[in-house]
Amino acid sequence: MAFDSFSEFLAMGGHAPYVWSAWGVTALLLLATVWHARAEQRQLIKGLKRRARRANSARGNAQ
Amino acid sequence: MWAFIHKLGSPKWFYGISAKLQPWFWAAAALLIVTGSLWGLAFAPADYQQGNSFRIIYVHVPAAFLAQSIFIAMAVSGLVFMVWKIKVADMAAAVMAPLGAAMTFVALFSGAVWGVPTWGTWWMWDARLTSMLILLFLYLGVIALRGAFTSRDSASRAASVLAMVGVINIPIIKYSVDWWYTLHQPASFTLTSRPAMPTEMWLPLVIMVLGFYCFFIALTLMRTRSEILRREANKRWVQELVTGQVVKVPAEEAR
Amino acid sequence: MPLREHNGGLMTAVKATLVRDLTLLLRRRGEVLNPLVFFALVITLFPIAISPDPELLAVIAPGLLWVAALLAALLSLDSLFRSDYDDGSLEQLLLAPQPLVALSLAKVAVHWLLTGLPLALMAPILGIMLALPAGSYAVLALSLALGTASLSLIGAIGAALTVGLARGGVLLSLLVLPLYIPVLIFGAGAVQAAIFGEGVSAHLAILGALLAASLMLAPWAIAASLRISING
Amino acid sequence: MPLREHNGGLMTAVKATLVRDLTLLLRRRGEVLNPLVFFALVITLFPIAISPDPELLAVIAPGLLWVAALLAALLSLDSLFRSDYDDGSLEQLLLAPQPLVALSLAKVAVHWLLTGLPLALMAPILGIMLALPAGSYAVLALSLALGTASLSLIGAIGAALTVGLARGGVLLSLLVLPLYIPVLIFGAGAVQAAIFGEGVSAHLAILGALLAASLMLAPWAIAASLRISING
Amino acid sequence: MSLCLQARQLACERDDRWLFQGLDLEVRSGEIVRIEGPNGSGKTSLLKILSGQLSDYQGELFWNGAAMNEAREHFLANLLYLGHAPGIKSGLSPLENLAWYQALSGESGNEEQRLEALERVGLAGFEDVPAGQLSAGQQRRVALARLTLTPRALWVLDEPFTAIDRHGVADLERQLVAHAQAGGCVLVTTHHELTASPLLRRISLG
Amino acid sequence: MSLCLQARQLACERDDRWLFQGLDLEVRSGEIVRIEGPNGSGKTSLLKILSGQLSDYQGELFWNGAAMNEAREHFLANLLYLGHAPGIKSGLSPLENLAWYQALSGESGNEEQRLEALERVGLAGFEDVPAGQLSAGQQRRVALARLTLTPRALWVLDEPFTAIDRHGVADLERQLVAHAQAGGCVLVTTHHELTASPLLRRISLG
Ligand code: HEM
Ligand SMILES: Nc1ncnc2c1ncn2[C@@H]1O[C@H](COP(=O)(O)OP(=O)(O)OP(=O)(O)O)[C@@H](O)[C@H]1O
Ligand SMILES: Nc1ncnc2c1ncn2[C@@H]1O[C@H](COP(=O)(O)OP(=O)(O)OP(=O)(O)O)[C@@H](O)[C@H]1O
Ligand SMILES: [Mg+2]
Ligand SMILES: [Mg+2]
Repeated sequence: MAFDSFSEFLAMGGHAPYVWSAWGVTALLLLATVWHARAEQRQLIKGLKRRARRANSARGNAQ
Repeated sequence: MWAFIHKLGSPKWFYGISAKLQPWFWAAAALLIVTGSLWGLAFAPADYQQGNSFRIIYVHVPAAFLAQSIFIAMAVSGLVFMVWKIKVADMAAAVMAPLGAAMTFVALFSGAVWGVPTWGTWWMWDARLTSMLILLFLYLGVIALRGAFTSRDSASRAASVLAMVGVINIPIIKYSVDWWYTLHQPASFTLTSRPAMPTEMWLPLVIMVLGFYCFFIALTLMRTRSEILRREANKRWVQELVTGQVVKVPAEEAR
Repeated sequence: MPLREHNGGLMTAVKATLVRDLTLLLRRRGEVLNPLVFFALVITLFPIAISPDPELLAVIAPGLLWVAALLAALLSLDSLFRSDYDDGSLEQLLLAPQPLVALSLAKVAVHWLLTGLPLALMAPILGIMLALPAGSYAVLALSLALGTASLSLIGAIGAALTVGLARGGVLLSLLVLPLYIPVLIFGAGAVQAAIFGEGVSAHLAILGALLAASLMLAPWAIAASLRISING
Repeated sequence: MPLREHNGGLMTAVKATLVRDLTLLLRRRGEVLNPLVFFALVITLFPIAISPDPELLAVIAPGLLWVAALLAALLSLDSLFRSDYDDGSLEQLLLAPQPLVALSLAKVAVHWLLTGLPLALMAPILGIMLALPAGSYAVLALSLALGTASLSLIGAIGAALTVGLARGGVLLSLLVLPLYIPVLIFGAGAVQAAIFGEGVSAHLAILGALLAASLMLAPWAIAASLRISING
Repeated sequence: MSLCLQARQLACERDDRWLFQGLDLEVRSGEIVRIEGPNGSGKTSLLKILSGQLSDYQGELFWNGAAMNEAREHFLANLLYLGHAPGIKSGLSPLENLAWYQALSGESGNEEQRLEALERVGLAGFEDVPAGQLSAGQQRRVALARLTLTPRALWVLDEPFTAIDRHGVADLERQLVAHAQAGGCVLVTTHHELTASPLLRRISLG
Repeated sequence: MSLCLQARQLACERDDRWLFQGLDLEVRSGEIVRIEGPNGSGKTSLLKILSGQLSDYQGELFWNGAAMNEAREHFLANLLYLGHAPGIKSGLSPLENLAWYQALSGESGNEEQRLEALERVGLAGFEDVPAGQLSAGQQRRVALARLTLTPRALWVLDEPFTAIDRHGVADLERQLVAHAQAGGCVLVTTHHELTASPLLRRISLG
C-alpha cells in the first residue's frame, strides 16, 4: 500500500485533479461503450421480435 | 484452409462461436482491469520524480497501445473483406472504429492532463503527441466516410480502402513526424527518455495492457454480433433465432 | 377551382425551411462535425509546417485561429445552396409565394448554427494547443461567434452567385475572401487586444456593427443572386 | 455483327482523356486561375491577421506558403471527378475497354499540370511578399512542384471515394489532410533548410521518394475507389 | 373567378437563333394546353419564361389582365411548376419532402393528407425511405404527389411523364383532365401523345 | 461468331426487399430484349448488374460461356451502355464529346464520321455549340450518336427514349431493329410501347 489513509489516497499527493480526471474519463468511456453495446443489442433484438410478430400477423391475415 | 476461412466468413457460424468466446474475454478483461487498477492506483510506489501523477500511466499507455493496434486490426479486416469478401470482417471493422477513436481520445486526454504536472503545459508539439493527434483524425475520417454512404456495400468497401491507405501511411507519418521533431527540438522533455521502472511499477502496467486488449476483443465480439443481427435481419436463421425464445443461448440455434 | 389569395403563412414556411435544413444536416451526423475537424486539422498543419516552438506559436496563434476558422466556415458554404440547385428545389423555393429574402435567411441561420457557432465553441481548445495566453479564451470564442455570423451572411451572397457554376468551390473563395477582410481584422484584433490586456469592447462593438450591417443588407443581395443564378 | 477483340488503343484513349480534361479546364479560363488566386488571397490574410512585421513573417513564411499551397491544391481536388460523376461520363469511363488505372492517372496528371505546377511557379512571388529570405526561392518552387504531384495523387484517392456523396467537399479535406502531413513536413523542411543554409538534397530526395511511392500505389487505390463510388 | 395567363408578342433568342418570335398566347380556366415541338424548339424555355424564371425575353406577360410584374405575388400563389428536375431532396423521406412543400405554400397541413397523397401516386410503403434510394420513376412520383397535396389553379408541367410507367401515365392523364374540368388549367410539354379531349389545345413551336 | 450473355439465379436485394430472385436470363444475337415493370421494380438495377456496375447481387453472369470475371475485358470491348444520365460534358461541343468516346474505345476516328453521326441524330448545325446549351432532348441525341459511331454488338439502353421527340423515337426504334437484324443485340428498358417485331422479347419484373 503506497498510501497511509483513504483521504491521502484521494488526495494523490496533491495530484488528485490530474490523476482522477484521467482515470475518470477513461473509466467513463469504457463503461459507456459497454452500456452502449448492451443497449444496442437489446434494442436490436426487441426490434427484430416486433418485426417477426408483424410478419406473423401479416401472414395470418393473408391466410 | 479454404473451408475454414469460409466457415469463419459465415455470419451464422461466427454468431455462434462468438457467443461461446465472449464471456471468457469479458471475465478476463474485468479481472485484469480491476486488479491492475487497484494495484496501480493504490499499491504501486509513487514515482521519485513525478510523485503520484505518474499513476496516469496505467490508463495512458494501454489506451495508446490499443489505439494503434485497433487501426491495424481494422485495416487487416478491411483487407480480408476486400480480398475474400468475408462480410464478418467488415462488420468487425465497422464496430472497431469508434472504439479505436475513443481509445485515441483517452490517450490524448490522459496525456494532456498528465502534461500539466510534469511539463507545466497541456500540450506541446512533440512527435508522439502529434502523430497521435493525426491518428485521431484518421479514425474520424474512416468513421465519417462510412457514415456518408447510403449503400452499405459501398460504405464497407470505401471504409476498407481508406483504412488500408491509412495504415500504409501511419508508419510514414510517424517516421516523418519523428524526423521533424528531432530537427526542431524546441522542448526539453521527451517521452522516450525515462529511467527503467521497477517491477512493482511495470507489472500492473502489463496487467492493464492485457486487460485493455481483452476488453477490446470482448467488445468487438459483442458489437459484431449486434451488427450481424442488424445486417442479416431478414435471413431465416436470424428470424428463427428471434422467434424461438432462446435468444439468450443462441449458440445452439445458430448451428 | 377558385383562385387563392396570397395569404401569409410566412412563419410556417420559414419554420419548415429551418426544420428541413436542420434535419438534412443532422441526419448525416458526420457532416456537422466536418468543418470542426477541418478547423482542427488546419490548426495542426501550422505547427508542423512552421515550428513547434510554443513562444512563436503564442504570438501567431490569434491570427492562425481566425484564419483557420474563416476557411472552415468558407468551405462549408459551397454546399449551402448547391444541392438545392442540383435537385431542382431551389427553383421551387423561388417560385414559392413567400418572400425569398426570409426563406434564404432561414437557410443562412441554419448554416451559422451548425458551423459558425460550433467553431466558436471549439476554438478555445485549439487555442490551448497553440499555447494561446490565458485570459483571451472567452474573447476568442465571442469574437468568433459574432464574426462567423457575418461571414455566413456575406459568404451566402457568394454561394448564391456561384451556385449555377460547375466548379464553384474555388471561385466562391475568390469572391468572398476579400469581403471577409474587415471581419478578420477586427476579430483577430480583439483576441490580440485581450492578450495584451487592452480593452476589447471597441473591437467587439465593431464586429457587432458589421453583423448588423450584414443582417440588413445581405439577405437582399442573397435573394437577388439566387434569382440571377436560376436565370442561367 | 462480328464481335470485337480487345485491341489495345490504350495510348489513344489516354491521350484523348488528357486532351479532353485540358480543354475542359482551359476553356473556362478563369478556373485555372482560381487556385492561384486562392493561394494569393490566403497568403495575404496572414499578414493581416497576424502582424505585418517582416521579421516575424520571414520566420513563418515557409510554413505559411506551404500550408496555403496545400489548401489551394486540396480545394481544387473536389471537382476532379465530380462533374464526370454528375453527367454520367464516369460510368462510361469505367465501362471503357481500357484499364481504369491509366485513364484516371491521366486525369490526375491534368490536375497537377493545371494546379500544382502553376502554384509552384507562383509561390516565389508570394515569398517576396512574406519577406522570405533570398536564396530559398528555387527550393521553394522545386519542393512545391515535387510535393504537389504527390498531393494530387493522394488527394485523388479521397476525391474518388467521396465523388458520389452530396456534401463531399469538407469530408474530402478530412480524409486527405492527415495523409498530406509527410509531404508538408519535408516540403516546408526543405525551404527552411535552404534558409538556414543547410543541405536540401535530403529533403528533396525524400519528397521524390514519396512521389515515387504515390505513383506506384495511388492509381490502384483511385481506380478501386471510383468503382466503389459508381456502385451506389 | 377564372384565371387567365396571357403572353403578347413573346420572343426568345438563344445563341443568335430565334426560338420563337411574335408568339401570342392565352391560357384560361378549363384548358389543357400542350406545347409541342421537336427537341430544341424552345418548349422548356417558353415554360420558364411564362413561370417567371427566365427574364431574357421580349414581349409582355399578363396575369388576369394585370401586368405580370404587379400581379406576380398573386400569380405565384396560384402556380404549381414542375420542371425537368423533380425538386426532391434525396436525404429526406417522401413525407418530409412533401411537408416542406406544403409549408412553403403557407399551410402546415397534416400527416394524413400527405400519406394519402403518397398513396395516390402509388408510393404507399415508401413513405419513410430516403428519397435518394427510390428509383427514377418513384422520385418523380413524389413530386407529382404535390398536385393533389397543394391545390393550385395553374399547373405548369415540363415533361411530367418522364420515367413514369404505363399505369402512372394513364393516372396522370386522368388527373390533368379532372383538374381542367374542375376549372383549373394545365400547361404541359410532353413528347408522349395525350389522349384526345375537348379540353385539350395544342400550340406548336419550331 | 454470335454473342451470348447469360445470367443464372440472379437476385438483388435493396433495403431488405428482394427486387428479383432466381432470375434466369439469356440474351443472344439478333434479339431485342425489353425489360418491363412498373416504377421501382428493379429495371435499372438489373441493367447495372448485367453491365457490371453494381456488384451487390447474388447469382452468376456468363459471357459467351465464360464466367464474367474472366471474360470481362472482351465483354466491355463489345458493350455500349447508355444510362439515365447521358454522359455528355456540358463544356465540350458535341463533336468533342464524340471524339472522346471514340478514343475511349481505342480508335482515333475522324471528323467526318463524327459529323455524319451527328447529322443522323438531327444535330447538324449544332456540332460546335457547347453541349450544356442544348435542350434536354438534344443532349440525349448526342449520346445516341454513339450508337452509329462506335459500333458494338451489345447495346444496353436504360430509357433511351427519354426527352426524345416523336420523330426521334421512330428513328431510334428503326435503328434498334436494324441492329438486331445485323446480328447485334439490344437490352432496353422503356415505358414507351415498342412496335411489335419478331425480334422483340419481353422480360417482366415486379
Ligand atoms: C497529449 C499528450 C500525450 C500523448 C498523445 C501521448 C501519447 C503516447 C503514446 C502514443 C504512447 C505509446 C507509445 C508507443 O506505442 O510506444 C505513449 C506512451 C507513454 N507516454 Fe504518453 N502521451 C502524452 C503525454 C504524456 C505525458 C505528459 C507523459 C509523462 C510525462 C507521458 C508518458 C508516457 C510514457 C511513460 C509512455 C510509455 C513509454 C513507452 O512505451 O515508450 N505521456 N504516450
Ligand atoms: N442507391 C440505392 N440504394 C438503395 N435502394 C435503391 C437504390 N437505388 C434503387 N433502390 C431501390 O431499388 C428499387 C428499384 O430501383 P430501380 O432504379 O432499379 O427501379 P426501376 O425499375 O429502374 O424504376 P424506374 O422505372 O422508376 O426507373 C427502388 O424501389 C429503390 O427503392
Ligand atoms: N442555358 C442555355 N444557354 C443558351 N442556349 C440555351 C440554353 N438552354 C437552351 N438553349 C437553347 O435553346 C434551345 C431550346 O431549348 P429548350 O430547352 O427550350 O428546348 P425544348 O423544346 O425544351 O427541347 P426538349 O424537347 O429537348 O426538352 C436549344 O436549342 C438550346 O440550344
Ligand atoms: Mg425541354
Ligand atoms: Mg430506372
